[in-house]
Amino acid sequence: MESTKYTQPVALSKKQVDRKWWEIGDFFRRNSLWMLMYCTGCCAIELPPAMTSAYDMERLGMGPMATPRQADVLLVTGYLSLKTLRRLIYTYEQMSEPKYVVGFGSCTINGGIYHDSHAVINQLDQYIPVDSYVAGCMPNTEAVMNGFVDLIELIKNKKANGWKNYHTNNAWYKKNQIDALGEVRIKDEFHQ
Amino acid sequence: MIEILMNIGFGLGVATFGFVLQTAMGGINRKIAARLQKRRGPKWYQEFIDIFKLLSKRATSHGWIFDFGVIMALGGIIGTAMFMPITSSIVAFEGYDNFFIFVYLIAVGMLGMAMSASGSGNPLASIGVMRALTTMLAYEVPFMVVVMTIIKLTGTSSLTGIAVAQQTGDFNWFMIALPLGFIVAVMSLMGMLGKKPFETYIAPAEIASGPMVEYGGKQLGMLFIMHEITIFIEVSLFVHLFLGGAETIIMFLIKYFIVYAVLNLVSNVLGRFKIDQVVTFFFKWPLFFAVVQAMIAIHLGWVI
Amino acid sequence: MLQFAAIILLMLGLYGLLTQRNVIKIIISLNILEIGLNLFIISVGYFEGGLAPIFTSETPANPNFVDPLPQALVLTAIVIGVGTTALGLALARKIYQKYGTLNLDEMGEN
Amino acid sequence: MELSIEIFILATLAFGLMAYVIGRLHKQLGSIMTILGSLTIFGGIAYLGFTGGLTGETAYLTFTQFEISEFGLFFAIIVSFVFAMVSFFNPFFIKQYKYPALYSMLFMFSLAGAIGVFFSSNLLYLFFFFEFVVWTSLFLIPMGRSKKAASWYYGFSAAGSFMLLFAILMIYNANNGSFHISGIGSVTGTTQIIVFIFMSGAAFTKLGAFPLHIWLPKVLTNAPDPVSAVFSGGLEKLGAFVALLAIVNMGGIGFIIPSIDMYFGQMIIATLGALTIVFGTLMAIRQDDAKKLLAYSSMSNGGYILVGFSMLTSQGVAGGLYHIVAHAIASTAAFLAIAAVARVAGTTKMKELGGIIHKMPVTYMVYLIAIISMAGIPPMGGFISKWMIFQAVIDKGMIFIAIATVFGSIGSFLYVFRPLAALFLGQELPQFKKTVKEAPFFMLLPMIILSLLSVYTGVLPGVIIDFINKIFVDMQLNYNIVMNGFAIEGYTSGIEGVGPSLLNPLLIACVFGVGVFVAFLIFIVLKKSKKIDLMDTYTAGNFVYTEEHLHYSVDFYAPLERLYEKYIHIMKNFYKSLANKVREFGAFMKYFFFTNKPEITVFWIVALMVFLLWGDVL
Amino acid sequence: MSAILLIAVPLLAAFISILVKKVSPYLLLLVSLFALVYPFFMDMSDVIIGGFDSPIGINLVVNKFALTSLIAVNGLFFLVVAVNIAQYKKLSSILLVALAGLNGLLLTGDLFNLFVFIEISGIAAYLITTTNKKPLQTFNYLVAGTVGSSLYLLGLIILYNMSGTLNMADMATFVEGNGMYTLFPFLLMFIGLGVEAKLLPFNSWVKGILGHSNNLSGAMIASVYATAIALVFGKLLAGVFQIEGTLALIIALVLGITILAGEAMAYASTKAREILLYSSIAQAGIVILLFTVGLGAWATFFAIANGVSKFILFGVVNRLTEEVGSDEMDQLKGSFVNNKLIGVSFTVAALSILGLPLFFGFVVKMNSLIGFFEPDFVSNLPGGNFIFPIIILVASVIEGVYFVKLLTKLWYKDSDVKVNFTPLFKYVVVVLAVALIVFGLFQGEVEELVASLINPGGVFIWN
Repeated sequence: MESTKYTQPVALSKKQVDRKWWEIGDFFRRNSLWMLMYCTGCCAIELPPAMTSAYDMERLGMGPMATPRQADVLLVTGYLSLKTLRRLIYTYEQMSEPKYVVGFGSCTINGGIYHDSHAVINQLDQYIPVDSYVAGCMPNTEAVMNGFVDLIELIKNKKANGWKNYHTNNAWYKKNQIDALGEVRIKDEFHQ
Repeated sequence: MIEILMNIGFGLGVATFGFVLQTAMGGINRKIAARLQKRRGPKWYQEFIDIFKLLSKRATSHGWIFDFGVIMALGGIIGTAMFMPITSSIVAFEGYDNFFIFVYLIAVGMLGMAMSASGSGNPLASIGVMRALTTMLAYEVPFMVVVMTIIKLTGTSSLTGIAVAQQTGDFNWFMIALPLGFIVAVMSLMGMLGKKPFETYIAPAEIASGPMVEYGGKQLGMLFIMHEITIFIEVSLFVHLFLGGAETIIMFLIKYFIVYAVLNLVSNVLGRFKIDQVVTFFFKWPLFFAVVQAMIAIHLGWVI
Repeated sequence: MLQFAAIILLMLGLYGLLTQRNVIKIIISLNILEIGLNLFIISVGYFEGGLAPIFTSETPANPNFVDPLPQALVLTAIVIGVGTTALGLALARKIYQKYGTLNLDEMGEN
Repeated sequence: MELSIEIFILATLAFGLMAYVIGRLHKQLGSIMTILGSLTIFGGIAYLGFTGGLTGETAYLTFTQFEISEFGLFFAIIVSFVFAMVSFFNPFFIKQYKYPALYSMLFMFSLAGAIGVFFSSNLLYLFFFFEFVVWTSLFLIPMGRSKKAASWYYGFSAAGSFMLLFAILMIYNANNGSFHISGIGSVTGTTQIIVFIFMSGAAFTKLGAFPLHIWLPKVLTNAPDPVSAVFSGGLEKLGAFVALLAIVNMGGIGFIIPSIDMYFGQMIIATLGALTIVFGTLMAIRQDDAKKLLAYSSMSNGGYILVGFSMLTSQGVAGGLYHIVAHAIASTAAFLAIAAVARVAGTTKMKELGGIIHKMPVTYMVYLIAIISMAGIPPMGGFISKWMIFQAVIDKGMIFIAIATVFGSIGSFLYVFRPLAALFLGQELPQFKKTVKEAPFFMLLPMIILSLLSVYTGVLPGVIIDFINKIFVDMQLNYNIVMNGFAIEGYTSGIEGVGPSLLNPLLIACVFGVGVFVAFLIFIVLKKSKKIDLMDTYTAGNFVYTEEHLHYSVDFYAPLERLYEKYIHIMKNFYKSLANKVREFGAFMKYFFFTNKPEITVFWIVALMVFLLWGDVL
Repeated sequence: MSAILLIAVPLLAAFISILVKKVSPYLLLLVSLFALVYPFFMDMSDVIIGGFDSPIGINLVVNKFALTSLIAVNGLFFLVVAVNIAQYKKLSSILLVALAGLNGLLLTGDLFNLFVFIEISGIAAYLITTTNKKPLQTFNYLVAGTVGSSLYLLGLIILYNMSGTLNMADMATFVEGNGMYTLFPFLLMFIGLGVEAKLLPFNSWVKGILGHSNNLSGAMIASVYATAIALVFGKLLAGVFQIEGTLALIIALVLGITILAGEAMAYASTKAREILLYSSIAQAGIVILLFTVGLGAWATFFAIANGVSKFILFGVVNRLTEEVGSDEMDQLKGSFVNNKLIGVSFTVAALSILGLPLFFGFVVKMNSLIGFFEPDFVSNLPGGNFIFPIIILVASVIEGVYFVKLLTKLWYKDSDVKVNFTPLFKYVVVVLAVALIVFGLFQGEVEELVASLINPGGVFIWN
């Protein structure tokens, strides 16, 4: 039982003050997660039920936004062909920090039913940092909502710092991307 | 000098009051809309969270004009809001709340946003700005004709004057006194607020939310604040002009809520116009009714 | 009577000028016009039974002379007529040299 | 100290000749002479005007008389100021002209003519200077892009000035042989109506108002850049001056329309002014060439001045006069900014330009302040004049004029924004990265002065309002604008207990400043945003590397332009067909009378004789 | 020192020059200089010829109007001759005859004598136009001229038959009384002189002559002859003619159509010389209009100003056409770029015709227009006082447009053609341009000159 006597607040250092601000920021960030309407694969069909009256994603503060600049969370729904991966990486880099990625379905975890196909990448995590996964080949809506709640929890416990990893070990990510795609920003894709 | 500073402080208070009021109203109305769709809907203070989340994020900027435009936009709108009378007695600058100041200072906000949107280098933003300006050209003309009739009848162009004229019984509420004008004003107000039928300039599907394409963290947050205060100005302008202003703050809040809620409900049900339809819509029936109303009210003197 | 003849000649000259296409014929009709005009000038001063305006030995005391002035005028008019006709004919020769024809319609350039 | 205005006119002419002589030796020096000349003239007139040192007696130009009237001084100061500011641009543009020395001379001559017009009290010599300005400015135009513009200009200005001459001669006839300027007021009956029609015709041509506006866009687009600035800022004010004489000085014309208690003549002028605004705005919105767009904008602002004057109330006329000041400053600044861009970028076509702001930020700021004033947005002068004109129009209860003025003011926001977005902002096109650089100091100086003045007239209207009140007193009009403190008292309705609507521009500017400061605070407190290149924009995942694809400037207002695309050439075709009719009439007469057949003459002689004799003898 | 010398000396010189070919150009120069200088100090009394007093005999009227017109015409004549003498040596005797004819025209007070001088100067004019190497056009001119003068003679004789006198002053008093009868003869005389004065229905010869003019004939016909005929015709119109009824209607129609059609035709043509000739038709129409309406004093100076400007315009254009080969506006474009002095004086002349300020044309046009608006002015032509000023103003708008088109083409296009003018021509043209400006500036002095032509009652003194 700490004493309830009023104690003079100790002057906090600059770093601590920033920490405090960041925590307050986390509270806002986790209660208003704007998702980027970027449906790559078939799991995207799960999103409308999450938005409508049964599960209502909006009560978590989540809503669709048009452009990566405005969005916080990138929902990668389904398999990722090489061409889409280029677009995904380009869009991911355009999002404003702190940003989070939620991988939908088994295709992002281990390639799912297309694991042996030449056109699809198996592990999304190697190319962009993923914060929370939602398992299932076409995950159920509860699973999707659960994925979102997990993400909110992660933010709360300050573990959702995939975007920091992207900065710290950027070289590793870039190497994987180059191995898979040749080069991300191609000049003249359609006339090769 | 102190008295002016007091007034400016009071004005800032009005502006923040407007922001807080409108953001809360926004949240409540999102909840009402959700309840209509049988879902729980967001927390009533969701709009606050959204704005503060945006302000906490690390944004990107496309050059000094991109930032200067946003500052000018928000500054202009805060300046306009400081003039807004809450009730006929609570007003920051006694006697200076002229109607034309609101119409033109909103244009400053619009100019600031347009400038920074064009400065962002994204063609979608320029198209969005173009649509915003053409829509403004469309909805402004009928609204001004109706307001002109009001000014001609009441004899003054200051908002408190008009509100007092309606309160003290010279005229009953212009909502009743000028029925046609009221309908036209509602349509123009929906255009001003950028509600659903006239939402072509921030159409998420067509032009990826128009001018706001390139805005990230704090710029987008500031634009959201500006958007909220603009709605506050426009709705309270409508309240003072057509619903006879308010003696007490509670009356003001009730009227404010009714107007905003009704508008929201109407807009939730409607689809979105094409830009060509918006440009010509206001010059057809609304302008016709506005002119007819003006003729009747001014030249024939039939005011209910 | 003389005046009517003069006026007819004048009309004839004008008619000639209106209709003729040949340069020489135009010059001739111009002359007819001038002759008509000169006759008219003479006829102005003449009246029945007038004496020629020359003082001779047996001119009566107050002789009713024919008016001498128009006759003087006619002299100069005739001389001028001659001058213009001469110039017209010289031009006609020049036109023939240049266009090879005297008919106005065949000359082509306006 | 006392100086006669005649000295100034002769001095300007002398400066012109000196500029010519020096110009023949060295182009630059010649044009610098124009700067010195116009500055001294402006300084002299402004200083002596305010201290009352100007006198009207004539020692050399004895054939005419001058009279220092307040409104003459008002116009003279504005026009000479515009000339002085634009003359700063001459040295930088002189190299492009075919006859540089002649350019400098005619530049000064047109200033002399303009001053002469404003101060001469003898109407015939008012016309003398009016025509003098026409032909001196006529030879400035062909030095620009096209030669045809000059004949259009002369055709319309000659028609206008000859209408003015006919009106003056009618006054001369009515006042049995006196040319004094006060004669305008004392004309009555049908001559008054004829004089009113012809004088407003002259004002319409000079201002480029609706029915007679075809020359304005042609001339202002094709004239060299400084000349079009002088035209729209200065020489158009001649039209405003004649409009002031015709509409305001002559008082109400025709019967009074009871419902809006306006004179019928003034009602027609107001409707034509409103049509000018609407037509100018519609045409300006769809222009691709920035100079043509500004030409149409000065046409539409001319419409505002006409609407203001024809209200015949203190608010209206004061609004018109204030608008002359605000428009002169704003449109000159805008033209100079576009000229600065054209000098470096070579073209003013918005299709070919983009992203000039990165290399020319100061020019951008000048243009921004100019368009804020032109669009009538608060902190600048344009707002106050438009506010007054609105008050006057509403006070009269004229609905359709109000619609036109509202459409004009919002429309002006649209079309002034188009060059801002298409020319200055947007992607920086590669070809301009190297060639475009900021204008030199001596070009920026006048532009900055104009912008500061634009802000000054917007925030502290006191000085100009007093000047306007002095003009009302001088023209014996019983109008007055009441100023309490820094606020202008607007429209005072008859209803008791309701105070006049106040406008305190200083307060608006402060509040606007406070608002911007608060926004700036919010901006600074938050985290600094990462600077990224313009090309790194959201393109829905596609990789775009060419700037042209990301720059939106062609057909900027496509939805609006599509509405009235088919009707834009009506007026131009009308005048073209008029000109063709004259040519056909001439060709017909030539064909009919001048064939090389001698009998044509003889035929006509006979025909006339028959015609005469028909009645009497035959 | 009587005025008769002005006619006698040129005639004498003409005969001598035929005998002695070599000396004729210098004789021509000398005599034309004499004709220019002599009027300044000859005595101002009327000259009786042949001993018979004025109503019977022929007399020469010498007054202010005659003096001004003599100086003007002889001055222009001397300039034309001086500039072109080198090129047209063999025409000197004809030119001397022309000089005698013109002086006779301006001086004579007798109507038949006027017919004789019209014929003399006419024949001289036909001979001068033969230098255009266009015999057909000259032939047309001859036919038109002869028909015109014969009709003038016919009208004259009818008048003589009625009034019994040929003297102008006497005729004027006779006509005062019974104006009704004199309509037909006046029409005939109007047509007769109208042919020479280039009024519309009768001037089909003008296009042929001036359209293909060269340095001498262009300047001579367009400026010297035009001024002389205009002044004489004006003298008759102002003094002798009594215009009312259908004659007034015909004259009003003829003059109105001439002015407007002249400008329209000039606007419709693309050849430089054609523009100038149609413009001079219109100017002639305006001058005759001013005389008929009774504003004789300013009409004189209008004619003189027009003569001087036409001299410069036609001189320059003919010289350019001679060098360039064709007078199409597009061929001539840019020709002032490399000879600026000629260009400036051409522009001054053109602007003076338009009636723009600072030039003599402005003073003249404004005062003539003011004449129409004098409070006590009554126009004897139908259509009230204000129809003709409107016609003049509309005409000058059209005129302005095509002159500006011509000027911008000549100044602002760049061309390779290199035209050089003789220094004498350059000197003469610049002097005339300066004269136009000087007269334009000093309006006071011009007004005094004009006042001398009007008697206190404001009526134009013609005899």
